[in-house]
Amino acid sequence: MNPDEIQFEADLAADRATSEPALVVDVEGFEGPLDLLLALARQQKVDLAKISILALADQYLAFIEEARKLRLELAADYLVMAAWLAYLKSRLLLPETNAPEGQSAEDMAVALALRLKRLEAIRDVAERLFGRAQLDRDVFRRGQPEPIAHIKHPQYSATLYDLLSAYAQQRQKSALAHVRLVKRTVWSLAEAREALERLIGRSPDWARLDEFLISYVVEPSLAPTVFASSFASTLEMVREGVMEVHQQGAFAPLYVRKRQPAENRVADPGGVAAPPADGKE
Amino acid sequence: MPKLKVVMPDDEPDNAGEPRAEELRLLEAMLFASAEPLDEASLAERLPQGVDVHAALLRLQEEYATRGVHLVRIGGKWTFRTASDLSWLLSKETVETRKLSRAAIETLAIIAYHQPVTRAEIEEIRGVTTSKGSVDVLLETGWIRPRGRRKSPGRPVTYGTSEAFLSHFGLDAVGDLPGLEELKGSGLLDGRLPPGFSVPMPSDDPALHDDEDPLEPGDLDLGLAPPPERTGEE
Amino acid sequence: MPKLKVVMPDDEPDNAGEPRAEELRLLEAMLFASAEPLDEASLAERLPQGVDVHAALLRLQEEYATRGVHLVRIGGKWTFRTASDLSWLLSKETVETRKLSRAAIETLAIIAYHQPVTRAEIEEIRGVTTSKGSVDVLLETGWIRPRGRRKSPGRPVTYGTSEAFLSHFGLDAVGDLPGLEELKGSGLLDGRLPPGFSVPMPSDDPALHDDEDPLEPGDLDLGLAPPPERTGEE
Repeated sequence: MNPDEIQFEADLAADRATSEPALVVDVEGFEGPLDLLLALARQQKVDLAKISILALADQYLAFIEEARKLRLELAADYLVMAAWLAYLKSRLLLPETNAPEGQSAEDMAVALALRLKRLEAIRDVAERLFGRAQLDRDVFRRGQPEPIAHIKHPQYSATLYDLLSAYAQQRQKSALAHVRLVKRTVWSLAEAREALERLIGRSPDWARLDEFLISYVVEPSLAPTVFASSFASTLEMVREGVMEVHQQGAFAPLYVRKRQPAENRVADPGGVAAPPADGKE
Repeated sequence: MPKLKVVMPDDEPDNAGEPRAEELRLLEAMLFASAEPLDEASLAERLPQGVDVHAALLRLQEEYATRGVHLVRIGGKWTFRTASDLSWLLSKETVETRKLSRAAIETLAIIAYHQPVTRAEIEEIRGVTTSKGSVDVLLETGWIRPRGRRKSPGRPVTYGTSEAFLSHFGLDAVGDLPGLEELKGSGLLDGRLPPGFSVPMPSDDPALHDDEDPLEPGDLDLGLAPPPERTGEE
Repeated sequence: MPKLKVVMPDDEPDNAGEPRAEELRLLEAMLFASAEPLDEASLAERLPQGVDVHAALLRLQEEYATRGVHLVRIGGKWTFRTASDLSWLLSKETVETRKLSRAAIETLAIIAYHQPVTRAEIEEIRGVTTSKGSVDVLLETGWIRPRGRRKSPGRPVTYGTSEAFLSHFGLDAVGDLPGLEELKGSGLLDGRLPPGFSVPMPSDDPALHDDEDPLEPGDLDLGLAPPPERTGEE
């Protein structure tokens, strides 16, 4: 390889400065042995079909030799190609006696030329492709697209059965819920007893049950339940021996008081110590 | 392409004479590609010196006046817009079938049987707070309509069913909705009902009841797309 | 004004007699509004029945041929694009697009002209190991896509170009690639090269070739550079 050629390579290398990161087999800017071969072939300035593969092989081998002298680390690809070219060269120089197996040296040379041609062709069309007007660089699309609005019209579906069963269930559920609500208006026995305890605790004298009730009952409609609960509680408390109850006669008012010690059982409102009354309000 | 000018019938027979000015091409390319409306100053910057940008824009506007795309001025800036009579082209309408929620179906059923009925009354029957959404969805279906306002504190809106309701459910009249005995007979209601339980005889007679006032003019709009204040009103 | 047209055609001072058809307005409105190319079928959907969409589009294309905006067909779909001779006018605004490396440019060209093609086949043509980076960069541009897997040992992924590729380079179809005819004529496309290089013409037909298998679900994600976490997740 003469000095001119090395100069040429250096120029080319500068051309090849690309942003391709790692992994590219890069000998002075060449992308692999085929690329190098193509560059060398271009120096012959002839149609690739008419190229002298022999001369090309020589140039390649010389280049590799030079690179090795410079102790450039060559990727295996280059060395494999060098070995193959050396082999091809020897075959081309030797008279073709009997082809060992398969391809003749001529065929191999043609195949190599074709590969170079193919690479050159694809580079050419790549250049032409990128020479086209490109979108967002040379031509532009609509800057303010008016997108197609998607209007959804909901259509609801429900069957008469859905409607009726929903209604029936709903009504039934709330009807039962109402019954529970009514129960709430009842004065519980516990409530009645608590009220009675407070009442008899306050005075040792006889007190009229209905008078006492009146002060408790705000809502007239509650009177029956208050009366009933109180009466039931009274009986219970008498049975427990904490209270006495007295009634003059059937349908007469009921009197209650705290249970007195046995000795001073005096009838206050003019009665006798009353046995548990069975009168009703 | 000489027949570009469909615009001014007699005003300007300019096809024959002067060729279409280059600045019109430049303007239309810039206006087409720009992501925003452009003002005349920035357009002028890119045009050859001495071009009357304003006049050129007016001419371009005229050229496009009969087209599917118009050149319009918005806030003093120029841009192309689809002709407003063609806006329908830019929307796609699809029908989407949706199932009514359980709450909405219950609400609808109560409105059907108990109409005219207010939202508070629906809630009382359902025993649950009826979300505003249910009523809105039902209004959207077109199956219910606001009828009037109840003559009671707060004057709540009363709802009833519409003709669309009858037609969707294949009813001749709301009176055809099954009554208590029929509901029991079909097993939809069971026997464990408290005494006095009744199912009303529904009627969608549009005539207002004695306890209803007519809706005010604004009510219908409100009913169909009610602003949030309305909730408070009821 | 349309009423008169029917009765007395010559009454109209509309240029050459024939009024500008309404479908041209409709077409230009739709095409103008959209940033993406639209196919004839979707355009036809919105036009009155019986309109010859193709003929109308050709007419519209002609009308716009001298304008600053052209109607072009890209990948079989129609779109308006600024006239390419006006790129100087608009390029000021554009951000410099990332320059592709020489290796990526060559790789793209090989994929475009030889598709469907595997990485090994690309390497065969380039005579060098193609870094994964080139393919990744191209996948990122959206111009290439993994198509399937070649039915050969190792089942390598085959690559082809996408619609975005056509759109970017303003091609109606891969058959319009520059220099394709010459390449074909010189026999450089049909390689007597390794088996698998048997496709005489590039084709981006999404239908898989006989020697292609479909991609598996995971392939696409991997090919399109998913966030690393996702890969782990699956």
